[in-house]
Amino acid sequence: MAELKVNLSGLELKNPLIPASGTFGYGLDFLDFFDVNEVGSFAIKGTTLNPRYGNPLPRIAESPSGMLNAVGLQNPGVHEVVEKVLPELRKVYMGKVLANVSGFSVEEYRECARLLDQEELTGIIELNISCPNVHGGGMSFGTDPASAVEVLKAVKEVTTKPVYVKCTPQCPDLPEMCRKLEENGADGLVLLNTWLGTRLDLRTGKPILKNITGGVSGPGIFPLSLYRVYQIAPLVNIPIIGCGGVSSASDVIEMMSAGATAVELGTACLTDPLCVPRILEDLQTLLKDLGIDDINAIIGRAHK
Amino acid sequence: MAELKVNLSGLELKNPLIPASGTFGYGLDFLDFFDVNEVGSFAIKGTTLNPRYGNPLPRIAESPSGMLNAVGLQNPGVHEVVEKVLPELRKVYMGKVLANVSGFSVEEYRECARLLDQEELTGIIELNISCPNVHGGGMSFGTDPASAVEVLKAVKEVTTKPVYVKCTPQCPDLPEMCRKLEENGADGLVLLNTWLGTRLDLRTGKPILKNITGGVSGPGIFPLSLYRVYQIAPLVNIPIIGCGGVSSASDVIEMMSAGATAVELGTACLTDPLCVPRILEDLQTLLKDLGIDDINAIIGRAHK
Amino acid sequence: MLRAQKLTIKENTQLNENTFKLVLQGDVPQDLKPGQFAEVKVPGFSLGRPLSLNDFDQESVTFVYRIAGKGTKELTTLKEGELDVINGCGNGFTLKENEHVLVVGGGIGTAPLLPLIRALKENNCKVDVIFGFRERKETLFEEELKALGVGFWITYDSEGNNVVTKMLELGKEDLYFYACGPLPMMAALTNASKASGQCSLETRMGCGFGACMGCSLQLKERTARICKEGPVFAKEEIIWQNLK
Amino acid sequence: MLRAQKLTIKENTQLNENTFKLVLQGDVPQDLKPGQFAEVKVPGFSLGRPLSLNDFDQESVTFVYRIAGKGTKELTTLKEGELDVINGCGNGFTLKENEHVLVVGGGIGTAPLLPLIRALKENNCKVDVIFGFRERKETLFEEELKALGVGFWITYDSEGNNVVTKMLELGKEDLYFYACGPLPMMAALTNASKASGQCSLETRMGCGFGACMGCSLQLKERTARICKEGPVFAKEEIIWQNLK
Repeated sequence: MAELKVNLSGLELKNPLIPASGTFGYGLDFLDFFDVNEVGSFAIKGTTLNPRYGNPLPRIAESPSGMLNAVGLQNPGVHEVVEKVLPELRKVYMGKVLANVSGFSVEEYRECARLLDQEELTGIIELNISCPNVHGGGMSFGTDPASAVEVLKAVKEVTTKPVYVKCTPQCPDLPEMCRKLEENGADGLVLLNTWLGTRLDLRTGKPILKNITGGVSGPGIFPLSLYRVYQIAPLVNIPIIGCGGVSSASDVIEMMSAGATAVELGTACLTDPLCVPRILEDLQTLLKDLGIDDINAIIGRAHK
Repeated sequence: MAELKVNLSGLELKNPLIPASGTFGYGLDFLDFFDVNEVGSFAIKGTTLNPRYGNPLPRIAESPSGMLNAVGLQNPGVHEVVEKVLPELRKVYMGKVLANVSGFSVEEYRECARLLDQEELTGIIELNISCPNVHGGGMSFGTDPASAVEVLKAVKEVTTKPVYVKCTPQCPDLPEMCRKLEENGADGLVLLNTWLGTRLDLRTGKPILKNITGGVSGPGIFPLSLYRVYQIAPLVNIPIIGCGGVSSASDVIEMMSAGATAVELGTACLTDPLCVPRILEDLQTLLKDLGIDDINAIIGRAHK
Repeated sequence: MLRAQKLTIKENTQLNENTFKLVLQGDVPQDLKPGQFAEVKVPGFSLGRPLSLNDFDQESVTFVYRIAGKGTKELTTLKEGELDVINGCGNGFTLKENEHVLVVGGGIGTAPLLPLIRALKENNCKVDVIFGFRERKETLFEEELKALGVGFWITYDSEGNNVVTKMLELGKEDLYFYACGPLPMMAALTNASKASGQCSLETRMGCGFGACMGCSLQLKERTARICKEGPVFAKEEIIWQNLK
Repeated sequence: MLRAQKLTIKENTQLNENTFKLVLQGDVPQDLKPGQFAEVKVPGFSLGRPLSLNDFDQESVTFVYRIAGKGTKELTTLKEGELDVINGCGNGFTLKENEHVLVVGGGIGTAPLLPLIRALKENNCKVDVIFGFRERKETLFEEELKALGVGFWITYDSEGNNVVTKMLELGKEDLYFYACGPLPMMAALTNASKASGQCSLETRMGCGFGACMGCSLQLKERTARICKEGPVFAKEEIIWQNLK
């Protein structure tokens, strides 16, 4: 059995598989399928200060090797998450989570992060400045480095745990964004959130999603997100979590070879709720075949 | 039978299907498969002033519902195209082509466009400022509006036929780019060329493509390109040719509903050399089912 | 209980122009209920197709589905082999006992009502059924209804009739109802009925088991995932506008 | 001639650990030649898999292929039904007549050499064959070679032997040669041989019929598409460095 442990800013993960925010709820919906303690960690649903319903229906469309979502950060608000949801989770889950924090103002991000930072379950704060499905918040912080840095600094002031920033591919200058985030104290990067897209209804010709656009995810965009990890990894000295279409053990190997220390699994969790145990098994077979004893040996191989 | 004729700046196409540049050669490689006169038009291989071999092998990788290419504008140079290739084509093809012009300097674009403009076969000059696989030319003109406008103006000075600009999704501000191109005389837009991506070899961890990166195309990125057509169509008054993952009759309907007057078929031509006759047949069935007599009725439906 | 499993195609046959019957065999959950559905993965398509249970026993599940797009069209071509299925999705209907109830279905929405009718009869209910279709050639389950020995009426849009007018004509608007069908039909029925009832809703879904929040619906006093807390909701909870 | 067609799987059986034999039946081109290949589409994968012809007759084509990745692995699971194929790709070998020639193959590269050997024998050539494999359990076509009645030698890397050393040991470096196998093997062979010869090359391909220029190779005095003007080239033309 190859060693799968990886380390994210001091947080040891038993393996590099992290179900992505918004595809694993608060972990509880997967209990019917497998022991969620098998994951390396997981990112909780994007949490805001106040409860949010999100966008009107329909919120989902399909595409070849992918899907679109426009959920729009539905969540019960950080107070209910802290008071009700996380205590439930602690009964069944022994690991740490990435506490995904979203907001519509610097103040909201700060307060939400402050509250989640105090939770024992929180291993890493995942700063979501990349949700493409809300207006006036989310991604608008993620396309402008100055705004992103402002949010990051505010959050770093009130938190003690590592802060990872989840970036958006809609950022016009991602290398510049990532450099600025590192300079201003980001402990890690999550590359990337979903890609803006749409689908139209054949009969009406109008967008299927009530929100008009949605975030595209899934294997179809894997080579795009892989390239971004490959591009950014040599530019920064902080860990990267690769995200975007990872759905197989070989995808994990590619993402980590490109420079990721761990990977997030998004669409894969929705289309195959057993993807974590499946990929873990395949990963052992594949690593054996490649003659690799410790998965850490492949991190950033592409650049060596 | 629904009416499929569409009009691009005065050029009448018998149908909206246009094999994309680089996926149909100079038309001659498809003669074994079907009568190439069935296409609405087609875009010839990106042609430069001088012959180019392009990038070293390997140039091709695969991805879920897509592929990557890093051919790098291999072509025999405009003189051979004009003197030898197009005369061959004229023996078998009665329609007009989109003459795809590439270059590494404004002067090269201008001279290449000037020569192709004089060809009877040329219906439209397709200005390729979006090839992601060459260095110092191609896409570097397509990411900066000022450079793009400079090339466009130079080409417009020496040409008489409509000039369509093929844009790149790597452009940081595509709406601004498209507005500027329209203001400066572009007769139409082709949205979009391929999306930058990579794949790594599992065994070595290194990029599969010798060029490191390639352009991602195919159905997997269809919702991304569709969104860009949907986004840009209301901003401009010039025709748009939609391009990016179109591989079925329903994709054609979606692209045209989003605002495209015609579509380019890229990867589809490579993975199914009979895609044009197949889609034409399916399009008639689908239009009948939708109760549409004239395909022009669906152009831009999403915005009405 | 929810289960992600592989099931074997036992039957996939055409019932009428656009409607097929799919029977899958295997180690199915033993606690399935009328109104539940399964996410059936069609090879080559990213998302599962949510298909409601038309029948089930200890070793198989049956779906009657309509060609709604490319995915279900592709599904009709699969005649053997295994399919990935997430089985036991959703809550199912809440069953009345010893009551006189009305079951109303429209089009392919009639499919999940067959096991419901059986279960209601087992609960000693008197069951009246009104099914509506666009035209005669789309009729489903007429023989099954006869065999069940329930009172039933079938309406056809093409003949200027529908399930709501039929309910009123028959004076059955005071009966507790169960409904599944097109949203406008269920909205009109909810309006026209003077009684309470349950409606089985649908929308585009992501996962089918509650993880993605893609089908979360604002009800009058709560939000609920159609795939998890639904697809069946009390008529009083539903804000029809939110489903459009 | 090139043809995009559907062919029916007649056989898809395992020959050894990683190697399978696929027979497809249908209206195949009647002018196929040794050294040509087909692009075989595997459902769920974007690009065809270029598989060289191991055999062909008026109504079928046979491929012997190795599991090289996910696509070919998936292909091994398909035991019936139709596959989309672009048939008749590439140029094939140029056949000598009435000569003494050497045929050298390595690994799965031996597959296209079987029909070549048959054709050379029909052309009244004396054919010597050297095939190399990594180890004994990977041996292919030993029975076929016996049946063909040609002189043949088989080498194994695991036994410290290879096709080039064998050629030199046998003193056959003056014979005109045909080669197909791993690039390093063919490069070494080309170097070691004092005669002329033909090599069948490979690289990652896009379309397989010349449209995408994805496999265009710089030769000494021209560029050529491996899928169209190739995959067979004269040894004198090849710059091995360009294939790495």
